[in-house]
Amino acid sequence: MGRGKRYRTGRWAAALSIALMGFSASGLARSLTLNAVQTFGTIDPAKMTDYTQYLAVVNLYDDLVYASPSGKIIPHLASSWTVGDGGKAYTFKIRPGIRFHDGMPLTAADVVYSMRRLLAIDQGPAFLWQGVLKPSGVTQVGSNQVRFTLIHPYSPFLATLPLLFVLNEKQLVKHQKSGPYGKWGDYGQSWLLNHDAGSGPYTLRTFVDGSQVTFQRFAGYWMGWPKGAFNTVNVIFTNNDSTVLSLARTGRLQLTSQFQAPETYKTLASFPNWKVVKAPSNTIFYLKLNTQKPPTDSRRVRWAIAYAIHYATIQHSLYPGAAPRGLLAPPGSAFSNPNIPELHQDLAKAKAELAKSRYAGKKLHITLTYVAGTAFEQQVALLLQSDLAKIGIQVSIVPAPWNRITQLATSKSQTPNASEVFFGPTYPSPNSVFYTQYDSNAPHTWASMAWLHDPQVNRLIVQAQDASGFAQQKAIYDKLQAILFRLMPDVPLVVQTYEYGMLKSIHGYTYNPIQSFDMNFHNLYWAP
Amino acid sequence: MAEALLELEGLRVEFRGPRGISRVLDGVSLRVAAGERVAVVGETGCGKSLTVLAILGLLPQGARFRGRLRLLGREVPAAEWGRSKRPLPGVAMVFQQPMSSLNPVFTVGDQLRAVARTLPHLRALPAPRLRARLLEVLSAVQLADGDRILRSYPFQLSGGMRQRILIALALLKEPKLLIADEPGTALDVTLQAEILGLLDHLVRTQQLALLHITHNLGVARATTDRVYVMYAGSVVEEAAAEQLFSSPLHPYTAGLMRSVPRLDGSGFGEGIDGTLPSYLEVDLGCRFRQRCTFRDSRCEEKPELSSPSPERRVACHHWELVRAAAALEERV
Amino acid sequence: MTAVPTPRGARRTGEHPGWYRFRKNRPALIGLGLVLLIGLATLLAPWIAPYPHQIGPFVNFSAANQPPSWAHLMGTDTAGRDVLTRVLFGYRTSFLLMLVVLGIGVPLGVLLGLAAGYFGGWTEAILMRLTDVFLALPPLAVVLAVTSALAPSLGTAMLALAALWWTWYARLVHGLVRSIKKEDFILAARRSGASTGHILFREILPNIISTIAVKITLDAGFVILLGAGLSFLGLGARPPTPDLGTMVADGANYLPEMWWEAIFPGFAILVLILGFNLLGDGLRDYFDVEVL
Amino acid sequence: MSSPSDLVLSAEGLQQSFAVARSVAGRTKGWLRVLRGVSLELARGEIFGLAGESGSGKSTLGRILAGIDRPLGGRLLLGGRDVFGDRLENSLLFKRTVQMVFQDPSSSLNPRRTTGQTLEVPLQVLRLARGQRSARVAELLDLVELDPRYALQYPSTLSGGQKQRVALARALALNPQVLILDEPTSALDVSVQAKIIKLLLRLRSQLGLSYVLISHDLSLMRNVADRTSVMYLGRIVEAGPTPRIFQGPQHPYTQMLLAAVPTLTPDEEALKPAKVQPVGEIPSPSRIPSGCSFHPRCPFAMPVCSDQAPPAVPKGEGQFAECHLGVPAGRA
Amino acid sequence: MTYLSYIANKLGLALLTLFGLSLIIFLISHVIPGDPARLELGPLATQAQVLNLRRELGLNLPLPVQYGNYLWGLLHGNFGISLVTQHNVWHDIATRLPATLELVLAATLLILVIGVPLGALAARYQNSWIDGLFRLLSIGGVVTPSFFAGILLQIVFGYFLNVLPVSGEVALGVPYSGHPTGMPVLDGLLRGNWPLFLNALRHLILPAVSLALADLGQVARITRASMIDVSRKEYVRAQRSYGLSDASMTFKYMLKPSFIPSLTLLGLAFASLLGNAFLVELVFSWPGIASYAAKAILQKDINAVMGVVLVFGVFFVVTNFLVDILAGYVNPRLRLGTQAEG
Repeated sequence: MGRGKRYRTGRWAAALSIALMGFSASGLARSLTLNAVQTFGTIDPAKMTDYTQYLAVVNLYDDLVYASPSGKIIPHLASSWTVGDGGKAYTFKIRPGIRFHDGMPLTAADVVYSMRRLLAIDQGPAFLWQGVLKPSGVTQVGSNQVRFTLIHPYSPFLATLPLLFVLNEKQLVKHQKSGPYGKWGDYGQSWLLNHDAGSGPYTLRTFVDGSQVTFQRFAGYWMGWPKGAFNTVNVIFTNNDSTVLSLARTGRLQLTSQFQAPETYKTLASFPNWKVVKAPSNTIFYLKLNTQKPPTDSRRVRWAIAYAIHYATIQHSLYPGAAPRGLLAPPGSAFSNPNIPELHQDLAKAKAELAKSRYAGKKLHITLTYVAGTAFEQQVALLLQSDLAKIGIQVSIVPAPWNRITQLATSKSQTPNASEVFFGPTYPSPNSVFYTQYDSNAPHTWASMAWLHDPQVNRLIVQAQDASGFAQQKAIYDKLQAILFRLMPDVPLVVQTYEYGMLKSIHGYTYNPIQSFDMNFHNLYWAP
Repeated sequence: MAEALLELEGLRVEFRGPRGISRVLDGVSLRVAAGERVAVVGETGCGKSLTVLAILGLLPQGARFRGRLRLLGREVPAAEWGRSKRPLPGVAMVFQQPMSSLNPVFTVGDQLRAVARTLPHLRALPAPRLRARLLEVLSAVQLADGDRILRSYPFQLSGGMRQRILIALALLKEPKLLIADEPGTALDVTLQAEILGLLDHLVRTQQLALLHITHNLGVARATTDRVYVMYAGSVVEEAAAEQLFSSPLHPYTAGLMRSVPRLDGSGFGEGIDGTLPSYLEVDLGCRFRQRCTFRDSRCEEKPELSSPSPERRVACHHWELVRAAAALEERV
Repeated sequence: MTAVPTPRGARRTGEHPGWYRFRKNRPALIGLGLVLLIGLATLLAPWIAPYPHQIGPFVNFSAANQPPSWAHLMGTDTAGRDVLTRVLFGYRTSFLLMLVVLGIGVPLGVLLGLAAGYFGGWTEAILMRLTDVFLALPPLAVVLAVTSALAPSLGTAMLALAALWWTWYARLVHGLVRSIKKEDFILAARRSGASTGHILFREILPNIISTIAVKITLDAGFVILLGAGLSFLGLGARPPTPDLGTMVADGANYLPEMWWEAIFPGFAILVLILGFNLLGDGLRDYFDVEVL
Repeated sequence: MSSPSDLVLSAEGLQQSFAVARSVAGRTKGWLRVLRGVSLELARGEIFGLAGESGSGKSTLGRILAGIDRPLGGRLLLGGRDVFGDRLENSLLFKRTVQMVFQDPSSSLNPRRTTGQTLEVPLQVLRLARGQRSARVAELLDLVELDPRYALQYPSTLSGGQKQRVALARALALNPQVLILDEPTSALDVSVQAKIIKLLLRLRSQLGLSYVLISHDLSLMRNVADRTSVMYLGRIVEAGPTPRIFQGPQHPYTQMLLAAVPTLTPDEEALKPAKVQPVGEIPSPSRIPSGCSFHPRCPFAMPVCSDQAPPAVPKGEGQFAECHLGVPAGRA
Repeated sequence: MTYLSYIANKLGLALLTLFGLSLIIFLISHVIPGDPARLELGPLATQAQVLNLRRELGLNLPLPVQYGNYLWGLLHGNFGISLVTQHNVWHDIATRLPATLELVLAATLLILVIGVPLGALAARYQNSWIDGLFRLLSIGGVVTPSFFAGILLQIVFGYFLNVLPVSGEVALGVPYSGHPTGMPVLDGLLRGNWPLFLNALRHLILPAVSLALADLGQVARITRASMIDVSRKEYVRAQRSYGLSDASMTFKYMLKPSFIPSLTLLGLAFASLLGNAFLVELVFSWPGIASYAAKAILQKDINAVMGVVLVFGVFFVVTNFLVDILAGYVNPRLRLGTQAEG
């Protein structure tokens, strides 16, 4: 069947089906439907861990400070702040006149409550402040100020604060049930399973188990609203590209997730009223190599792997994006070391490295995991398998669900030789990249699947945390990057480019370096 | 001879199977006069049941048949019997297995009414009158407590009651000819005797003709006026009951009668050697000859039905010899 | 005077009547043909597949997603591999699954079923309750649970399926044995002094073997079907080993544009199952046995 | 009565019941009382006839006599030993003394085993060498008048009569003294039945066997059995030498049975009791009538019959009947 | 045996089966070497946090104690907390079950309404072209993997013809509250909300057909086979000879006795219906319990897995219990109790 004919029938039938379903064109204009590839596990700011959870929270709540597209920390609920006591005391002034969704005013007490709650529940982003901040260090100063007194100076602290969202204390106290937190009961956790207690741009309208979620515009939002803002936003769940295409084609979807297959974006771009918006991110797609497990415990084997990979295929066809330089993205970032080169395939060098390694002449076999069901990760795995076969390394591919990978990552012996993993800074500071991934004192998570244990690296990371001033930090990070490049614990494969398919009439998309903060619906508006 | 109610002429039935064509009925002719009681006897596999199935239009799929059927002097077209699955007017069947001939998941009343609704004279009756009619039929087959029986499922009734219901189902039609295939064979002798008595009573009081299929010579003798003996797909002998049982003319009939143990303790004969020939083999001679003590070269040619006396027929080249041998035996 | 009778049914020259009956059953013949053809193609895959070298660690992204052509009769997949080649080798995975599952499940089930049916008592009670419980579990769900519990691989899936499968045979054989052990010939054999082993394996087993054979043939298709479902859910063979269910799952992402990537492997599964089903139905008619 | 040395098998007061309904908890709520105290004695070389309708318990009795089922009460004695009490029913000794021939030869032969294989099973028990076994198989086939070639045939290629001969050969393989024959010919045509009966009679004199012949066919019984017992609802209600039973039946049930027998000649007709007409059906063994269990069907029933079970009344020459009619006044 | 004791008997067996079921499910779920605590806390949590939570969840107790706790919880309607959604599993299941139920019921309806008469018709016209066509269709249904059937239907009706929706339960533009039954088709009907009803119905068609196909073919085949079997029975020959019409023979007097084996099969088919629901729900993004379960299994959400498989098992056992009762009703011998025959 020819393409033209198919689309003709398609259009005719679409018109019919819309008529049958009683869709009104005007109803579509002010509501937005997008797809997500996983459901909302939780919408509690003290528990959020993944991109959908961040997406919900950033729309339902406001954070103390916000990050600009370049990663600069800018005022939000806090109108200004001061740092004192040798970098240990941070005092924030809360903007007046902000109201929660239930109409109550947002005060400094709510901020104190929110941070203490977060630390007490000790899940989600709480790890950021472990060993840095105790609940007792969170105090109200005067009527409209909050002070955080750190255990020791910690330069990335400000950069971590966009992850502190403010909850409505009175509302939660009203709805709290008994629990392990004394007078705070369960800190309102059970109520927050399907309610919100925020001041953010959107309120929760329907939340059926995280699988049917509708957000409703909060008319009294303190930042006001642009013309053409969306009244309701529906999030539907599918990771099936053909479903996404079908929904888009029939006008039932206006915005896609950033996780569609390259083929899907190509097809979407060919639709007359659709566009594909791209934004380079600071997230890198790595091949993480377990430096504690043979044979990837050999630096030369790791380099052999790094030389064997055909990066161009990945960066141009499998997962289009920029070539990374070293381990800190994006290349244009202020802290990036300009002397570190891009990696290219060089089989001769790869074989040479292998020959010099202590495993020379042996039959090498490594395991490789990737997130099951992710089409391009599978293709990358196949590519790696075929590339490494060329230098005599046999690869067995083990697709695993993401949760399985995170679990394997907590044990040195269970972590596979190689894992395909995305990592982006959780907060806009190089510390987020280096400490989380390469400091052997950091909690062992999927981010640190390299299991790097290098005293020099550890030392430099701490030095940078304590350092004050850009130049000093920059010098330390340059050195760190050079060392890490030589050690090659992770092979950076490609810098992720966010890609969203959306209707041409949707505007206002703004990149943000933190998780899914770019999906703050407040930025989006409709303009035909 | 009385007016012929049913006339079957030259019925041939064939099946095509993996090893070739088997001709299971080879020119069977039967005649039943009004009010007459006729038996067809023969052993397993002789084709007596198939003959009845053909008349009733119940031949199995894959059967091919040829022959003429006249009912009440009217020629029945081939499309209306054999495999037509449509019942012939005026003919009703009493089935032989009281345990399996009633639908197990419907009540007796249900099944009687289903049949009544197919009959022109009952179809239009209003429910209460139909019910009265059903009770009447049940009492005709000597079933008291008709109300309870109408409400009962077959498994709730005894074998004798079920056999009576099968007769009632046939009687509903108010037939002229009742065809009974081994009635009571599955029952005990005392019950069988009762059922045969009932049939006899019905035939006499309602002026029915009866075509009785049985393998039991004694039953045939007790209930009928005239008997056809079948062997290997053909009628080999036909006679009035008394004549047949006092002097059989076909060696098969004679051998069969000698095989039956007698109540007087006079012992019994040798039986008949051998087995039924295969229907697959094309045989131009007498089909009984391999088992026959009288066989000679003439038997290589198929014997036609000959008439030693009016109303009597036998298909044997040696019937006179058989009669003489029997007479000799009698004298000894 | 008694002539020695010719035994009836002595072998005649010409066709065996059993084969004649089977031959008349055209669907069964088609089924047999399909199974033999696919089995042969699977065995000969390294020689008849157009690109056998693409089975190992091979990618060619420049040739990815090509529609069917003379060079690639079923097109190529997202990694540029020939779909026809992968389908042919994918059948190996299906056959392996079937052989392992039935190879373990059937003998086990038959033995337990024989024991339960013949001895009755506690053996029977426990075994039959157990099969009831197993029957209440959707096999797909259980296998999914077990495999993801142990290791999401084909091997675990096979073992889990085999661990479920014996129950069906135990149940079937149990029923058959229960009815057959009441037959007079079993009684007669016992009265003539036959041992239990003799009765189980010489008297009973030959009488139920045809039913078991029919069940196996029908099950072969069913096991492959379930296996395809499992690999569709992501519990298939590890890449790059070709697996038909996985191919459908991967290809389904690119519907309808790159239809060949899901449709051909899907039909490949379908045709093989069809073959086993037609054959099984034919055998069922042929042996005239009842199998659910 | 036979002298003790002639006695091969005897039974005393055999009782058998089967549970019919169970409650959820597995408790039995109803019983079928199939045998209610049956005693008999079988002498060497004797044919002991057991007559009765279905449901009378005669087959159950046969299975107990053959050691297949254990009775709930009573004893089976073999050479002075209590078979079930001493757990002898599965011993080689018992199997070499008593064997059984079943009613339906089609189901008593394994369709998947050849005649030879079937016959070899008992021979293996005797630990005969392979060569001896095949010789013995040929011998057994010869004994039942079958060609040795049949050893290679499967049952499906045999006729009913041939199958029953094979079953008989199997029963004879262990050289037993007693055969329990459960309706051995009722699945066969009369012409074949005669041959089988002749064979059985020949074997008895040739091998000195004793038979327990179970049959519902009184005409057969009359011609074969030395002694005849008539069973009704689990009891022997009349027994005696065969000629006496048939010429002077004392029990109304025996008379009713005789009256129901279909016959071929007027001579036989004359032997049937004229006073008793067959009526009613045998009740279920789960609801056995009180007193004399036959009283609901008995044309001579008296008030006492529904109250008291009648004693066995001797009628001379070893004949007795359980009936109040024959009880001298004052004893009831 | 009376009908009542027949039912009681079946009920006893069903309860016994359920007990065994709970044991097996528990054992399977506890050989899972995954760590639910890690899962709950998210990928960046520390080991200390994980150990704490393990203690809280009782995962460090001996297995028999854990089973006891589990059974005790079940009896109190407590299936535990889903580690992924943080809800009580029972709540998760209850909100998703209606969608699956809707799908399964629709499939069952299709099987009954199409499969049984189709089988009857095929038996009636045995060996004719109708029969041939039927056999082709039913074997096609049996041999097509349900997920593949779903994909094919999506392509044909969703993409090429574009006449039916290919994912979800109701379109987004259609307001739906999930009340009172949680099944939009039924709710639309009950409330007279025709746009909702029509919309949900259109969404239901493709998944229900994909799900029904296999068992529809199977039930049709069994019905055909048992009809043919019944047609050879003496009583059918008898009833035919009385002149009962073809239609009443086919659809009444033969169908009812042959319905009993089909009914039993239908009960058994429930296991495969529920199993195939896994695949079909994934293909059609159906918001039901099976896709929840598939996800839970992959994420080693122990409580959720146990809950779902148990609910499926209970579902199956209850259905078969009902089937048994229905079979008892259809079969008067079971309903009225057998009389002891001699």
